[in-house]
Amino acid sequence: MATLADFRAEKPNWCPGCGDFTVLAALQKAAANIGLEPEQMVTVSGVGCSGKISQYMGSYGFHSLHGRSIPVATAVKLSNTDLTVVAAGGDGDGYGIGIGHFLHALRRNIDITYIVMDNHIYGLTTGQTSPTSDKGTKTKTNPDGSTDEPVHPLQMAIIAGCGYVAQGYSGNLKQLTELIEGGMKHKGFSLINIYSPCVTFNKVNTYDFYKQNLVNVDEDASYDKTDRFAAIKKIEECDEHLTGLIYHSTEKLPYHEANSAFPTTPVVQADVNLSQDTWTKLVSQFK
Amino acid sequence: MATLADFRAEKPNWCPGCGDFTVLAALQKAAANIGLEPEQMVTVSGVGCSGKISQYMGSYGFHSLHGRSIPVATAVKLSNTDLTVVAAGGDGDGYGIGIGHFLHALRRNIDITYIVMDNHIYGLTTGQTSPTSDKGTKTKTNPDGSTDEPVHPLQMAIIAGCGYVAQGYSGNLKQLTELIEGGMKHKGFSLINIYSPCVTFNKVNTYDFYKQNLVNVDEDASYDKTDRFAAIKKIEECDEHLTGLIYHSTEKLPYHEANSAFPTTPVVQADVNLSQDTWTKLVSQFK
Amino acid sequence: MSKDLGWKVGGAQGEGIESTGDIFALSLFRLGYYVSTYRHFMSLIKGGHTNGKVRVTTENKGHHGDDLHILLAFDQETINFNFHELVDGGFLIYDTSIKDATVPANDKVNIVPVPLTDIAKECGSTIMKNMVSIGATAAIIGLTPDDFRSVLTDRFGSKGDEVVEKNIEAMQKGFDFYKANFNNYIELPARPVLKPDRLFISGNEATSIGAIAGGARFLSQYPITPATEVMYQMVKNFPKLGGAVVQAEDEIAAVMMAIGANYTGARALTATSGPGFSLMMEALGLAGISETPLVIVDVMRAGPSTGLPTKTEQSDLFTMMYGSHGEIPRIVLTPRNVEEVFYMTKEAFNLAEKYQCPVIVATDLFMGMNKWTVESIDFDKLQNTRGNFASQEYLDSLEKGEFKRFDVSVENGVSLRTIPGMKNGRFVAMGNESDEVGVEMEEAELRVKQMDKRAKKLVGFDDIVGASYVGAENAELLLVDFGSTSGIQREVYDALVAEGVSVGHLSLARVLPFPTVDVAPYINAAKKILVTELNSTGQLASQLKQYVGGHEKYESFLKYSGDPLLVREVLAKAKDVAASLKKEVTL
Amino acid sequence: MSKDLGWKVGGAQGEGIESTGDIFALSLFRLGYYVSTYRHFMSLIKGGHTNGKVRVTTENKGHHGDDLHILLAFDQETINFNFHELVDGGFLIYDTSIKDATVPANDKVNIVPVPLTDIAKECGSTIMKNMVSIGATAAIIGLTPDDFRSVLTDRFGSKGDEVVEKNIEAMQKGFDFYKANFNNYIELPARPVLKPDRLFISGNEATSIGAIAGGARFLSQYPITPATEVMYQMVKNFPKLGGAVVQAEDEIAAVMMAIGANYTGARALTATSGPGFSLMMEALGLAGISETPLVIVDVMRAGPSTGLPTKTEQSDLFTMMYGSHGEIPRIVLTPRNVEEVFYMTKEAFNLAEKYQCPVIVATDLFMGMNKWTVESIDFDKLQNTRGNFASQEYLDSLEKGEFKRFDVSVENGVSLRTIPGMKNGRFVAMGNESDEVGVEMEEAELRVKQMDKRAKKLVGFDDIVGASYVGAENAELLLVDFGSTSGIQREVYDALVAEGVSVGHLSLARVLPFPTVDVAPYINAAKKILVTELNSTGQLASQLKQYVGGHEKYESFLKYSGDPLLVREVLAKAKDVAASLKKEVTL
Ligand SMILES: Cc1ncc(C[n+]2csc(CCOP(=O)(O)OP(=O)(O)O)c2C)c(N)n1
Ligand SMILES: Cc1ncc(C[n+]2csc(CCOP(=O)(O)OP(=O)(O)O)c2C)c(N)n1
Ligand code: SF4
Ligand code: SF4
Ligand SMILES: [Mg+2]
Ligand SMILES: [Mg+2]
Repeated sequence: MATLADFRAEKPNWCPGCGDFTVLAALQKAAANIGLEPEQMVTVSGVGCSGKISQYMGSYGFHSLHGRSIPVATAVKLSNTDLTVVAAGGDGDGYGIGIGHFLHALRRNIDITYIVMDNHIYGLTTGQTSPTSDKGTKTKTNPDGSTDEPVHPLQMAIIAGCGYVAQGYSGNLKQLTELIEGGMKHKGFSLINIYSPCVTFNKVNTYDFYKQNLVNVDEDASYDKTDRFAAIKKIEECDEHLTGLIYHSTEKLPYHEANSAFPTTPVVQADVNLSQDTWTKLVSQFK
Repeated sequence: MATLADFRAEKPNWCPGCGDFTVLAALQKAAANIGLEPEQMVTVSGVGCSGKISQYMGSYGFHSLHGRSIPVATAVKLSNTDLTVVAAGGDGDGYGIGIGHFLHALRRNIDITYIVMDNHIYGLTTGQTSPTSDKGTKTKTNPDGSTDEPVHPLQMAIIAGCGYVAQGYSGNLKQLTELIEGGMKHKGFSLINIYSPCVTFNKVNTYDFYKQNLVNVDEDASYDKTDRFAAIKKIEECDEHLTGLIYHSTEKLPYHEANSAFPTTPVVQADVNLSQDTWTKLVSQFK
Repeated sequence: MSKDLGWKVGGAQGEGIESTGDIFALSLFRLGYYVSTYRHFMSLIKGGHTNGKVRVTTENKGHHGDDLHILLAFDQETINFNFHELVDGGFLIYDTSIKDATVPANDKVNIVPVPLTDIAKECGSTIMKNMVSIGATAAIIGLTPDDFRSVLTDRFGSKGDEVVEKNIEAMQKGFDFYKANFNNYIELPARPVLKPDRLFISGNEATSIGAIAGGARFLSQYPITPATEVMYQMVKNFPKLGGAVVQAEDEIAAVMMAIGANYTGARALTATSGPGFSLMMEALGLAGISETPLVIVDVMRAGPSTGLPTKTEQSDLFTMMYGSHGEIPRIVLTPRNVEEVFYMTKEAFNLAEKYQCPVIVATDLFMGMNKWTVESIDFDKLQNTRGNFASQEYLDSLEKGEFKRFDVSVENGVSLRTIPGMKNGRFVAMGNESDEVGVEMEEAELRVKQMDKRAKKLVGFDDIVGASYVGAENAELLLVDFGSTSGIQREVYDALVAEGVSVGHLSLARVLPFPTVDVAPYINAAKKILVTELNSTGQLASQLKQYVGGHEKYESFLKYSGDPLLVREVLAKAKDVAASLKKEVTL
Repeated sequence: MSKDLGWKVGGAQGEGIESTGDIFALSLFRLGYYVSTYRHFMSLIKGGHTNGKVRVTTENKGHHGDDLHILLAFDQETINFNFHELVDGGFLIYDTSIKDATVPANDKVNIVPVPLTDIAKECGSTIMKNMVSIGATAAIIGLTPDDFRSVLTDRFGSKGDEVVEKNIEAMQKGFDFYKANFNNYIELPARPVLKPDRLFISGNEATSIGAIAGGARFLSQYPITPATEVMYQMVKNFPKLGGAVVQAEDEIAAVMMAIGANYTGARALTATSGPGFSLMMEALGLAGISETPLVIVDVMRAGPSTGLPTKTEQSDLFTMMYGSHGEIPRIVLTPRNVEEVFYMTKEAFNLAEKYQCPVIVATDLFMGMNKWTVESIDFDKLQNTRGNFASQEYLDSLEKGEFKRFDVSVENGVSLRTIPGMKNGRFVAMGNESDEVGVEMEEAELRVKQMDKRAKKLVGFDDIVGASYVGAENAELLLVDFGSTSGIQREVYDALVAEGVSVGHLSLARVLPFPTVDVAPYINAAKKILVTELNSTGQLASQLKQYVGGHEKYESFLKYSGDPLLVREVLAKAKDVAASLKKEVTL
């Protein structure tokens, strides 16, 4: 069986202290914990500091385009349902330019785990306002403070029908690992939004800030993870500052199982050559 | 003052019975009712049967690209805040390819009215599954029935912070006109989703279907339009089959008022030439 | 006896015009004739004029023909729009229920008013007027309703024999009506023998079965006219083959999915038209730099922008060749008829894997949405090969992290590939420039090596014929084209040869890698070159200049009205050019 | 005495290298020198080697120079990476706190170890090492810390005089340390007189103020290296001018917003780099067919795909010229230095409104992210004109619905325009082909008229110089380039002239409409043509072949490592070509 070391690849070149280190560690641990072999897993990422994760994760990887990790991950999964597929990227990547793909994959309930390293900023392009930036955030593109309502990814995912909605924090590796493990095991689309501080460009949403503000619903025995409305309300109450598995439902089949026309054997295993018989049948419709 | 006739332009070539005729009529009436002059209004549309509305509406128009009406409408409004701006299109246009623009304009609270002619189908391309198609919908792209969760535009808009969320129906011109009027008057982004039957390609979501299934919250005195969670719940209870103004809040300023750096005079009125003094100051930073 | 038969049915959109044409065309195909079709339609759903032309010939043609012998009109607009196309001795059949029908004065045309709607009503339904009209046609051209039975059985058989019989009956009534009231006829040429291998198939259908034969088992597509039918075919056929179709949310997702599936080891494609193709530009570069196989089919329509969504054009050549920022190797194929659409689409998948790069197959609305006759497809030619995969044994012999997916030392630029699931074959595909094992890097030297590696792949490419030529060895006038205009150009060529013009016909089947060596000898030898293209800027001509030269020799015939070419208009231009040539010589 | 001074500071990203370079460069600019800079950096935030080169000259140059006289190294990597660039007699200043520093053996270079960090610590903070190092430099080149005071005051003055003094003090310490321990010097050439009009400005800054001077009051942009700074400038300057900036959610939205704003009557632009530009292809066609003015600035970086985001290239030429399906008129400008970036960006807005079409301004990372000296900009040349607007009186004279926004009868293809708010001027801008009043249509004849109308606009275009030439009248060797490589080519040219080569230099300032008439005489007259481009496929050369011909005469110098050109490498190639020419002649 593969060990943690098998999931290590390139040494990350994130800034020292960047929250993404913990995300990578959690992903590596989760993969090892659930007993994956590195070649059974594909990590697809977008572009951003966060997007570099596919290079550092010892699985197969695809460091794709800005905002486009989800369609690639979708196709990887649908082409080979034997694989465990993780899509990963930043808040700008996933909730800005890529929000359409995110929501549509969710609707289809593609069986992938989506990890968003949400630092409320565009890191790689050196610190512009992102779609999750708090109101009032001041950057070089918003010197007077942003007035945009931030995206509410957790509530939106629940509304859109996601069966596994979680939020983690780079300051809590253990919980984060568990959340990712849970997501990978969940049959269907799972979202793990992660407060992963950008120590270089975001001086507000810092480790300290989160230490003071986060509520852990995993530790709240009275919290019912299966109640959609309760979850939406809870998120609102906490002003989104909560961690844990926030909503969970195993009701829906993933896309490849729900669609009766979808092949039961992985697509990659289909023969690229046709038998004479299949060919004859195929062309008979044009005679 | 302009009359209804002033808002008429080309004769529509939609299929006889198409729900979009009523939407156009309602838009024309609403514009006349609130006392607009045709040149003070711009109708920006996407591509689809629905997208043709900009050609039939007697205002200035922009029949843009598939899925891209919202950014055009955004810019029209921000360039000339004296104008009344309506964006319009289909469910595929707005909630499929264009969903990202929709959500981001909503977050910014751009002061435009967005009208979606939601027929649960791709009309112009002759009947494929759309993002609002019901589960089980059979089309040539889904002969065994779609298994995707439809987009839930009303709930999503509320979550995303929209201050005016309404749903109309082509079978009720009067209510529809009122809803559109309300949307145009609302300061900020307003969404009016309209069940506008496609009589040619959608044999399920028909006038009959809606007649039987729609609940009108405008007629329900006990319904509180200002309670976000109640609204989200109500939508769920009705399986989205409701009409009326579902959520309303006037709390937020529209983008052009909220942003302190935003010019107070319409951008189009700014002088394209610089004074010597302005020029001197401008270049002084490069010396 | 007519050599060709040109037949057309027209009416309002949504009236069943399309199926009337289909029944007529397929029936004549089954009788042994070669059949080519062209459908005229508009970007609205109901109303608006539509018509379907069917050309019946004894040799295979790549064009629906200039001439019209029989026009079947369900409304006045059809008469107005098409009457002028009728040849002397042609027939106009029109429905007497057209209110105040007006027919242009032309005593060389047989005017055949038939109470199509009334007879149809007698048969139980006005939709039957289509059958009645086919019956009248059958009478004119010496066929019987029975000649249409097999097609009707296929169409309506599932609804019961009775339905079939009702349709036959309606046809018979139309047939009888004509016989009873008129007595002019057209004699069809003798039927060629119907070969069992022959197919009657549209370009889009050929794209689909070509892809299937090429091993495609994944299609991600977003609906767009005129490419949507590719998806329909896949939805229909993939389940039996273990393949999957995803209706994507937009074209960016569609192409990214196709890239993802190819990366995973499935043969995958996306199909689209201009607007969708423009949205795929960023992804195209990703496939290029990450060396991921990718097949994109662009069924061109009239641009720019939304343009004329139901009209044909060849104006995406430039963007197929040069779209996307930066530089990647790519293959752009321009099949010239439906048979080539099949073979090239099939081959595209082998090329994409062989060269690990994007392959674009350019078809168009003209070829894609119309049906044509294909003589035969040789099953024995359909075996596929999968390119340069690393073996598991080789991977097992490596240390962890040692596998060089982007090995620059490979001579032909094509390094070993792995797919997820292969032990020890890990790599990261990437939009950034990367080193040999797939780690992002910005070092000048390595960068140049990777660029050179990728560029090497297509040097000397000759897997697909670049161009073909017919004509005299040193023809003075050279006709040049690419893609779907080739068929009609052949007819122009034939006509010029018949007139004794020294002419050759050069037709390009691919534009990247540009087939310079294939075309240069002809370009250089010619005195005048007439390049015919369905676009306004002469895109192919500009490429011939760029790659070969001979600037002073070019003339262009450009059409960009959205309609397909006519033989006579190109011929007229060609004759002018030929005449100018003579003048030059005598000067 | 050195003619030029090449100075460079290097270290790890995030260490303040950039500001050290900026302070040095701006100070020398203020002393009256011409200054050109080049910053080397990587696509990560912290760590990774970065360096800033500053070239100090007495004439204005468009290149940061091959030669390095002083290298200031904060880490070992800087030494490894840059030492070889030092000329004989050059200086390496390095921080003695580099652990086990190793310096290549080269006794022609003055090795100057300075305890930069230690001295900085004495001054209160290790960040001060930057100032200390500048002080040491000042000592070598005969300046004093006081020469840097004005820049420091601008930078730190807002934090109090004390901070300025502390910095000066640190400089003085570095200065003193050098004087105390070393005694080799470089003499700077005499200072040119500092003209008050002179600007020290980056290409991106020039883009921004050019746009502002051109009347742009709306910018919609999505962040991307190396174009983001354009947005920063606008955010800074627009509020005073009544302009608005929107940070869009992606590049598709950005360009669609720019189109919407232009439609509404604001002058609007978007700026981006390759990946973003590729996403704008569909919208580009929309602007073309709807005849909406649009300005796009593409600050090119090394592609394809994500490529090398922090490196320079000229590889988007093809996609700027040919990207997007279908055919539209467009203008593509390729300014050759920062002054032209200013003027052409400004002019782009006048052209976009004059011709009602998209204008693309191509700059690149090299020019865009580095600072250059501009001699002066003439305020009196900055008046703008707004193109062909309908007057309200004219509109009032029309019946409702009579206004023909897309009137095909206009001779030059440019019909009258209205904007929302103008009574009776209603029209619908559209991606579909439309009739003259802006109603969607698919009729062949009208379609052709609209296409021809649009194509007419740019026929005979000569608003912007196409190319400029220096050299002998019938120079045998012709150097050709476009855009930012022009500056360095001039130095190559000068060197060749000095060696007696019969040479000319032709530099293109626009590529669409292609300046055939401007370049053809030189192309035709030359015996050999050396086209220098920062791309791998010779994009400009291919266009010269296409538009002009002379295929047998071309040679290319292509660089695509991501680094800018060096004079010596182009010169070497040019000499080879010149030599081959001689051989040919003597044969
Ligand atoms: C099409 C395109 N547009 C813009 C960019 C530039 N870009 C790179 S990363 C990035 C945003 C990064 O923000 P986020 O996704 O939050 O990731 P982070 O760096 O914060 O982890 C942008 C705009 C790009 N690579 N591609
Ligand atoms: C980029 C692009 N892709 C695809 C199309 C083709 N297309 C035109 S309309 C349409 C969908 C229409 O559906 P909807 O938005 O629901 O409008 P409706 O026709 O139902 O009113 C599509 C896919 C296009 N015009 N542009
Ligand atoms: S810039 Fe921010 S997000 Fe990027 S690596 Fe540094 S700390 Fe992490
Ligand atoms: S196809 Fe449907 S949506 Fe389109 S015009 Fe006809 S009825 Fe309306
Ligand atoms: Mg981020
Ligand atoms: Mg629809």
